[in-house]
Amino acid sequence: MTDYIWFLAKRAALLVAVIFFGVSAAFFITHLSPIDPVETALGRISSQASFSPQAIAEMRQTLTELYGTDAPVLSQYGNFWRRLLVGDLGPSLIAFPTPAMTLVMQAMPWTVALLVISTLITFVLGNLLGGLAGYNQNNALFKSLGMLAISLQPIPYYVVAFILLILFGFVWPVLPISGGYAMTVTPGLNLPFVLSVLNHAILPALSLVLVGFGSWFLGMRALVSNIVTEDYVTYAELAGVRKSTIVGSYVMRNALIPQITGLAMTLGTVFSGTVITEEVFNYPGLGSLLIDAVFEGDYALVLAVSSISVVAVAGAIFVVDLLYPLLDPRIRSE
Amino acid sequence: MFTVLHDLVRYNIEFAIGLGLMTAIVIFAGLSFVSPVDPTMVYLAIPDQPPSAENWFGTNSRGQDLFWQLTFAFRNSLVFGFTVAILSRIISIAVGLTSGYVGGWVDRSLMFVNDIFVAIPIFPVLVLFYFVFRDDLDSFRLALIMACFGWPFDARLIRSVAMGLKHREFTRHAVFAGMSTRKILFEEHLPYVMPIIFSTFMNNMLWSIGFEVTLAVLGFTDINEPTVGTVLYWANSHSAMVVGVWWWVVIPIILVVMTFLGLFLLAVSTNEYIDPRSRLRRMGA
Amino acid sequence: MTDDILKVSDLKAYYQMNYYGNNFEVRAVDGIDMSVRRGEVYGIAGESSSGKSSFVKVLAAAIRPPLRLVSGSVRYDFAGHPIDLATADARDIEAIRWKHLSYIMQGSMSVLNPVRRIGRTFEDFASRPLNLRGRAFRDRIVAHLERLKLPAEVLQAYPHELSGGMRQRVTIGLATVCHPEFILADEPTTALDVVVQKEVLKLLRDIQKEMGAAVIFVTHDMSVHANVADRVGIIYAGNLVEEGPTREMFSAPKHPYTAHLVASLPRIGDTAQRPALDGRPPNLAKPPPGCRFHPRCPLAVERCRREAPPLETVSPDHRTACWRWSEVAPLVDHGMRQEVVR
Amino acid sequence: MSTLLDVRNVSKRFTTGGMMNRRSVQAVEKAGFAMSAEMPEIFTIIGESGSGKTTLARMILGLEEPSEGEILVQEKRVDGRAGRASRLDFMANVQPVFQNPFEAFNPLKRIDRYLESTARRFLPDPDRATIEAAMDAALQKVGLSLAEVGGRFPHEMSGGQLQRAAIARALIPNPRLLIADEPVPMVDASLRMSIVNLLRSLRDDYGVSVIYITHDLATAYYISDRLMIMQRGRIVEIGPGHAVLDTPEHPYSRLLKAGVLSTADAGAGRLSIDPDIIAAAETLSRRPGRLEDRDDGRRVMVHGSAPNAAG
Repeated sequence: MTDYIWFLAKRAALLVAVIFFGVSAAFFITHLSPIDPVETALGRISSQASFSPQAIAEMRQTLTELYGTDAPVLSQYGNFWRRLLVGDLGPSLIAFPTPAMTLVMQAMPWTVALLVISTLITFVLGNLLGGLAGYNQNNALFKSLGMLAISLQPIPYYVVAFILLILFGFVWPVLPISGGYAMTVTPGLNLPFVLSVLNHAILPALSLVLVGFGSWFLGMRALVSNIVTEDYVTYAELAGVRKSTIVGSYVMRNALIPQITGLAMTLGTVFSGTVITEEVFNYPGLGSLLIDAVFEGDYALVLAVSSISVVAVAGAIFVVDLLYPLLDPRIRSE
Repeated sequence: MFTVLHDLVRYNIEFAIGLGLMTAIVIFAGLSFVSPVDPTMVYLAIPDQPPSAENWFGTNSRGQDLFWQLTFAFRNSLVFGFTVAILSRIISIAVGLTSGYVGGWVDRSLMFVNDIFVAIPIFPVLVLFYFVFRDDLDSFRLALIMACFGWPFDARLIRSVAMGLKHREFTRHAVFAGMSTRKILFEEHLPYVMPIIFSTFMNNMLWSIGFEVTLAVLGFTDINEPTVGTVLYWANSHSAMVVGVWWWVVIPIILVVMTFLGLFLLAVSTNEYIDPRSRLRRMGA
Repeated sequence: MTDDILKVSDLKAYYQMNYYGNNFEVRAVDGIDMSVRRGEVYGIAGESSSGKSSFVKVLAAAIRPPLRLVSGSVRYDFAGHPIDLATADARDIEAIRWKHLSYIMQGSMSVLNPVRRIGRTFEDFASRPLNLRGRAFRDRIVAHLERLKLPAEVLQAYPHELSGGMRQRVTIGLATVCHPEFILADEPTTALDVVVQKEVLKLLRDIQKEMGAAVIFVTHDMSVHANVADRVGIIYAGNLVEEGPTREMFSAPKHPYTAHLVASLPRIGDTAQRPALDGRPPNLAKPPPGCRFHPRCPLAVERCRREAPPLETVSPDHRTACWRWSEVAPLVDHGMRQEVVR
Repeated sequence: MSTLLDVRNVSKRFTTGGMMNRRSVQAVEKAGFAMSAEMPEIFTIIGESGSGKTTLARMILGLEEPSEGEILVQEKRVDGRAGRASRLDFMANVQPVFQNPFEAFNPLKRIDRYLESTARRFLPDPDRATIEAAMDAALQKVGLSLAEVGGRFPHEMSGGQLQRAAIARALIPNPRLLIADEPVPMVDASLRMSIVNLLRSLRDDYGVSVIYITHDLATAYYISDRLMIMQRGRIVEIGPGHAVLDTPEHPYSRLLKAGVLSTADAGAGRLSIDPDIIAAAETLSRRPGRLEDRDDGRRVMVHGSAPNAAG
């Protein structure tokens, strides 16, 4: 038990370190940018109406205080952390004066839901079929599935999403290819809205599942075809242990341990994929928000989205890591 | 060397297909050196012409011949992927072998850094860099940045092999034969790490070209440099599919898929072949 | 029902290797004839890559590619369940596993599922053949463990939580809990320290006597055979080269290879120079013609290079495959002062 | 009389785990013995797994740093972290042979590579001819020749040849001391005697001292001049080989001897070990003790009588 606590402490230290370095990197990279948020904001505001030079000077004063850009970089950095901890990263430009954090929090559930659902489907499907394919290596059906996985695995997220867009947008337009829900429904807990959300989520989720499936399938197949030659599997087979028990509790169970580590290690990549997919399908998540923010030069929003992405991915990895010792009794006594 | 290639082509169908695909793509990219047109010039040809005997891959809405345009695009993308793969291999070999052989606190701190790099999502970071560099984010700078993120998985793999090798008896014999650490790492241990380097090289090229495509399509790179990504970017921005210039999108995607499949198959099959265990078995041990 | 529980005739099992066009056959088991009696411990000795492990795989019906049964028969005569592994189908083989025929595999660490508690493994292995479930099953297992001097708590443990000796006793427990008539034990004590090894061997021997099971006990270690086997068979390069009662094998070997194996065991209290055997076992992909031992044999003559000697009976229960067996003498005095008891 | 090797009160503790769940394992506890430079001998260290015999060997080779005490080779302190020149100096005197002959050489490289590297590094005047002469001479000592070994890969040779080639490699610098950590492949009886006999001839014909580490009492008896028995990191008995093994005094030594499978009564199936010896060896392993001299030259660990003396 103390070992589990020790394991927890180590992972928690890593979590803190990742958040610290990731968020700091985001801060300093954005500060390398030649864009001055105050001037950009001013330009945007003054383009909509004409102001007297005095009014502009006042606004500049207010905005400078708001963004804190007159302080030296290090004290800005300190302020940034202080404000991040209370969830305030200043106003966004896209929807001035809505705080950037509010926009992030609005977009977050869409991304999290898409990510969690597609990752779960991919992980379960890929590992289950990959495991069975590894165990039944001469089965024609699994062999052709393997070929499919090999051809799907290397294709980048963007290309798959794009192909789906072409297929369902132009060739066979049966599924919505843009947005998170139809314009005709009222957001809220009502059936038409929920159905619309699910309908709109199919293509983005499908593209994530298609890309992810291959690597889980191939990884699990390779693992299982190694594990079936392990002595404990051979021994159980020679003892006439039921086939379902062997496949489930001997083969898959042991192969799952490295796969869980793999899940933690790939979450960062999967998140990147989600972001890209969202842009293709114009899905109202963090990805679309980030890309809009970059195009608009929305300094605060870019920083908010990247910081929160780092925190969210690190947190998710932490959670997955915690599963690992529950699956592997050996780690508890190492 | 030739017998190895011959063996692989003859007895490993995956390698044969992968090699075939990649040879075709590399020859295609190589044609850019004899191209009669400058890829950066626009409106040199009649726009929106479907594939024909004159323009094999058709022309795009910017009045460029797609065939020659794509030869440049593939050359640039392959060079880009190659650069990222080389640079990140260097980092991962250095980190992996050192971490595994030296061990102790060196290993612990290197792996801590490694874990951090694994956990940081790369796409937002790349977007941040674009935010800073804007259109100055050319292939080479992008390659440098991607190389900084492309090593941690593979360093970990190399480390685990190096750790095993450290405790093999022949390593201790090598130490007592007076070999230097450098000689042990690069002459005794590197051959065992080669299969990993080879197969991850291909995978890394795949990964980096994929990311370049993604970033370029979104417009987050230097869009005036012809790459696979920027070709798709321009097609996208001219709504090629909507206006019916399908070849502008379909042909590059077919070529991209060929490249990716080729690299992937090469990675898988060389990995299996160079693995010291199967290599020993082939030697008849 | 005959006296023999296992009869192997002219058994050949080869590995079919194929590496990038480099095809060859490794003749791991190449014409073995032998039989095992009910209730006896038959020791099989041989060095690494002599083919003894492949032989055990065939006996355990554990033939997997690239290993392939080429010819011969493996007949078990279980009570009410005679079976020939060479011709039986998968269902027949499933029916005898563990109930009649059990197996102790080499390496106690790797044969137990690392993520499964020992208790669950016992359930997986024995619940069906014993036809017991729940409380009754548990009681039966606990009673059996007690006989192996293992506390009931091991059922809650994972394999890595047990010491090497305990793990080995667990595997012996797994192999014996269903009271099989035949147990194949492949190097069951090789990785253990000497004292623990001796204890485990005693346990195995005791439980075997109690159940009256026949055992094939495979190990390279002749001193183990000296202490557990009733009869010993020596395998060299895929052939059975000699078999006989344990005592005679040590005091009066009739094959030069056996004589050498016995001689290479030093003994406390004796520092007389021991001879060493030069050369190496043949490559089973291209075995030498004639007697496979002839390149290393001090007694080899022209005939040995041309003709393979048959296994011939030299005294009751004692067979050897050597043209010059009558000239084989023990290389060292092995401290056996008494007359050989027949 | 000068000493070749002096192990002075050496202890080794290993800490496992990280910062918070540190556990300490006493692998070697106050071990001490010496070997003379004038009289080559085979000194055997006997112990079961976990006895600390391999850790002790690793400390002598400088691969492990003692937690306490020091080890001197020819009056110079063994220090694994010393500079390269001083390590090479050490290696010229002390060379190892390890357990598995099939692992002794990198399977992807030619065997002579290791011999050549050793010769180039340790010979005073390494030109092509002297290197080859030295390689051949070392191989001749173990019953091989450069013609047999040169240009060959490990998989082309038998286990016995490989182990002999490994020993030949170790002999090239003309070391005074060879540390052989379980050099006898247990699986192959046919190799066992050839290696053990070779160690004997190195001592008798070439004046090389050998530390032979094993758990096999029978081969130890066969070749040892002196031996020591270790139990859980402690030396429980040390002295002339035949005296100790003929009449072991410490209960643990007696237990080890009782554990030897005798071939003298083959087929009789005598496998019982007196449970009293097992119990005695077990309880004493936890009690403090000190080594006492005996008339026949051995030293035996004696323990206090109070069972709870350890506190």
